[in-house]
Amino acid sequence: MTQDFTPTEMMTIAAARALTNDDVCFVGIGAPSAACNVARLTHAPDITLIYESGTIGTKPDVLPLSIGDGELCDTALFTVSVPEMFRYWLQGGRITTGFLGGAQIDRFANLNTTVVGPYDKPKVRLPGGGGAPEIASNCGQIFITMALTNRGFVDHLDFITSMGHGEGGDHRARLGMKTKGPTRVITDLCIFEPDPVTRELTVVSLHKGVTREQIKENCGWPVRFATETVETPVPTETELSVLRDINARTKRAHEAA
Amino acid sequence: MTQDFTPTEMMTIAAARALTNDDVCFVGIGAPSAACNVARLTHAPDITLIYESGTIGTKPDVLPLSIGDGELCDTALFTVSVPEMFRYWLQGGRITTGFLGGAQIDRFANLNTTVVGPYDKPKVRLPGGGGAPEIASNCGQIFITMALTNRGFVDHLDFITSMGHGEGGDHRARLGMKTKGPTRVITDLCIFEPDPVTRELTVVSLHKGVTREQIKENCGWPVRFATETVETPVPTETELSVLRDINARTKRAHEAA
Amino acid sequence: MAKICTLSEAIEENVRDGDTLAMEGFTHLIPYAAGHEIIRQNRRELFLVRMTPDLIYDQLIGVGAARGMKFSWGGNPGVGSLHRFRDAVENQWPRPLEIEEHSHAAMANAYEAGAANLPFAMLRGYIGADLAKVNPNIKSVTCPFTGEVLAAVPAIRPDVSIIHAQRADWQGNVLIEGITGVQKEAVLAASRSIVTVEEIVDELNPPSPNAVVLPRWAISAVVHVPGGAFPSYAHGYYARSNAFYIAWDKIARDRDSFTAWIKANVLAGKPEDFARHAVRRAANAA
Amino acid sequence: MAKICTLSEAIEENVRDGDTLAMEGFTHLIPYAAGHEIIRQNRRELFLVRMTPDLIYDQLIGVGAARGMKFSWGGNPGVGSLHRFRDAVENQWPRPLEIEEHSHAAMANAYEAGAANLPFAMLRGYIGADLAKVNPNIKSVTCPFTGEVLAAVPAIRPDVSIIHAQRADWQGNVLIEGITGVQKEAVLAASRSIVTVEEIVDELNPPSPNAVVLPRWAISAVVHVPGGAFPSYAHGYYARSNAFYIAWDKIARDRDSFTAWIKANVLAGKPEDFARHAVRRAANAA
Repeated sequence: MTQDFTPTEMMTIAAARALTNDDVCFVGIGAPSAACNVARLTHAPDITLIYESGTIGTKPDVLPLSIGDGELCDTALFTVSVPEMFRYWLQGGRITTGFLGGAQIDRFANLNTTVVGPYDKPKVRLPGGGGAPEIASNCGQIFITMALTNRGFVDHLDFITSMGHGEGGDHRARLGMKTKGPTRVITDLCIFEPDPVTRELTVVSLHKGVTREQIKENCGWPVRFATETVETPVPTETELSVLRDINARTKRAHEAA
Repeated sequence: MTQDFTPTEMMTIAAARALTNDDVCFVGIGAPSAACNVARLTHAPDITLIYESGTIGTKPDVLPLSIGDGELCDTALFTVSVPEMFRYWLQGGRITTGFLGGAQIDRFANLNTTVVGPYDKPKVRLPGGGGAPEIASNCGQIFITMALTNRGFVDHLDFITSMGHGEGGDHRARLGMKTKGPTRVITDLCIFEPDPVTRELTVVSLHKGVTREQIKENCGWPVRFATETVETPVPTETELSVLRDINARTKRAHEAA
Repeated sequence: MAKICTLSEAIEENVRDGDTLAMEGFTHLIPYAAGHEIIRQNRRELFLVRMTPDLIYDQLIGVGAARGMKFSWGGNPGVGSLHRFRDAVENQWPRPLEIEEHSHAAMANAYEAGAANLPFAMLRGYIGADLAKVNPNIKSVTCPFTGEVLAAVPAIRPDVSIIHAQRADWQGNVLIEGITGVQKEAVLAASRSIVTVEEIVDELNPPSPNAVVLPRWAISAVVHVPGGAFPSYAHGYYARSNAFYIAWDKIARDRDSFTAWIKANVLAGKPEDFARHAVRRAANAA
Repeated sequence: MAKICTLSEAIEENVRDGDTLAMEGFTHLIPYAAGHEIIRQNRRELFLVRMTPDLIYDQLIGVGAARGMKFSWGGNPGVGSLHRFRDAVENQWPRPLEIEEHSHAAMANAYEAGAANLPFAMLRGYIGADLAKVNPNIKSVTCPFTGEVLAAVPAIRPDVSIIHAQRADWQGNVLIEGITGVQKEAVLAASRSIVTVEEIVDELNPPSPNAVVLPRWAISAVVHVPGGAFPSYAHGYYARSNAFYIAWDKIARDRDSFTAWIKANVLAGKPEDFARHAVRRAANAA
């Protein structure tokens, strides 16, 4: 028995499902944070969530607004300094999965969160990379969540903030990276995975009720579909209620203080 | 009113007097540890004592046998990891005074605690440098305490474990060091200081009752005396009783466990 | 040796026009009261260093105190843009802002190298990332054993660093708890340093021998400014005002409303104004 | 993911002939019980890594388990020589021992670099010191910004690291308190790791959010061995037996008395023998 759900809810829940109990997950803010905590509160209770502020094994009751909210430290197994986080834990190769979002993505899952327009004379100055450049190269694999829009899924990035599969093919390996890079891009309409050879993002799963036309219209490059695509299983009642509960608790908390 | 005292007591107390309230002192084991704690318990109660085990601002009631005895941590302001100790605190340039001893010393206050004989086929294999090489270069200044003997004060070192004034003169500066290096060598018979130009160790103070002949006999190189030498003030009653008390407490503690 | 003094004295004595200034606190313990005092004392030509400029540097940039900034993530966390930062970069208002942009990993390593008195930091970083193309301060170093090439960035060595912490004792020793970010490194990397604290106590009483402590001889000035991290937070004292972070978006979006806010809340304010935020409550209280 | 098991199983599964083995603990928390188990299981051709070999490696060297050792200070702290180490270096008894000697600073940095997954460590070190002349693993690296030359040493990356800690929870998360040395770095730098602990508890309850913790997914095996650090100590549990350190001088000075001691106390012993040292008392009790 399934309820109605929004595309954003589908995106978050599909992302949550990609995580397992054994994952040690470097969590970004926004959709990744919701997905990771839904995973923790449903099928992956033993997942280890790490935020770049230094909090390791955190179990927030409400989603943080920033990556350094007090809730993250209060519920963590322990908290380390930021240099230690980036040196021993991320660069140290201890993170299985990094979760990223971005303002723009290209077909090889490179991300831009730095500038629209030229770097020296930007049309829009975005916040910048933060942890992303090294999350992208040092985590075992990368999941990306972003709503599928023409503005976000673009044919050409003005700036590569963090490298996904670069120019495609074996580009990562050629640069000496031993990690997998982006293995899944979860949107509000569908799920992409990189083609095993070209590494171009390819639609492998369409969310319920979404058409190929809708996906094509919302993607800034001529989108490819896998030979066989499936329909993303709709959210279960448990998944939906866990997600809605944590969102409601979060809203109350952030508006109060 | 002064009591009798041993040469070793005179050495320890003379070393203690060289320290001030504002010093942040990197303490070695043995005579340095006794001297630093006598300073703390007499004229320099606010001195900061640091042991390379990571204990900062420690105030031991008994002298440690090792540089990592529990007493050091229990009485410290805080305790850091050993990498942090060597990176942020020693290399960071935060230590005003380092205290070293050694098996052998030469006229330029270079120390050997590594081998007697060739390195690859040693006659005597000594413990090695430990923290000394970087203590010698990174502390603001170095004090050395050693009993004056022919075996210890030698004409030629088989191995330079930690550099004092190297070949003398401006050798430290030529190697890029900005710290002062050894500024005082305190023995059981006298106190040496480096000549301002040549940096050769020169006797500046003789302990009470010690003759120049005695010093010459116990030094392995043709020893120089400063143009004007003084007599080291004898230990005060307070100094002696503080030193004897801590030694007695220490003896009881180490034999018990 | 730490001098315990007023915020006005501490800024007067330690922050100079033209300084390279690092005010750190990774979301937690951001020294807002000190930032306001710098604005009141009208420091100019500062080169700002901070991983996440946050509202504190949005304010310093908006009043024109900064000639440049080194940073790694310039947004309003969880909310959106730093509008004063964007206005400076996109429209040079109120003046141009020279930027030196890094990744978090590089900034964290650069602070760490500064604390360790090394001239540069190395990391497995910037691989395939365009920042290396636009920032000449991203170079490389080759491992003398394996031949591997690593990214290299200059160590951060501020003229002065400012942080906020939970408490100090009367000698000036400081305890930091919770998310400690790069605060310890920022202080140890700097020539001078100021720590504002929630409390000054007789005995520091760290909860563990391995607590994060800065000794008095590593600090220039300690200042008692309860609430001084608001709208950021102090673990064990008061929670982050997420509501203020959300409200800032509207305040800072417009030049006039920003200027009016600065006039009313900073120029007409004083350090004691922060005390009302220092109500002791669980840091996770809503 | 940490497996909670017996010491015998942990050594059997994680320590192999020929391994590069780091057993750390800077005076404090030295994993003696694990060292004895390695001797009982007759591991050979080990390359030992440890800043201060201490009695634990004097024992492994004396039984001939080691082909080589990397270290920075090889004495009996406060007492004098490590006689088995000296006998191996001076007289090749019971077999030659290849040594790679560093300073403490270099070793500490090399562990740190290993934990950070860097191929080498750099430091302001070895200036004017002869070790750089006799150890080919001391090289240099040049700062790409300032041209300054720094010492460089290879990162330490053991096949297996073993440490002792105060306590673990039943998931295998570990808390270390007091003098933490390079233990955390040794574990994070290694491919496999074993932690022996005084207690296994339901809730780890670190005393501070910033306590020194190793999470279960960074450890291969956790073993309950109360007293397992004797004659070293466990802060909060039992004090260092300085008397035993003094007594060791006589035991180890002579090959026969050493061999007899190993036979009686190690080969005929078992991990449970250490429990009698684990009497809970203040760590500074005499």
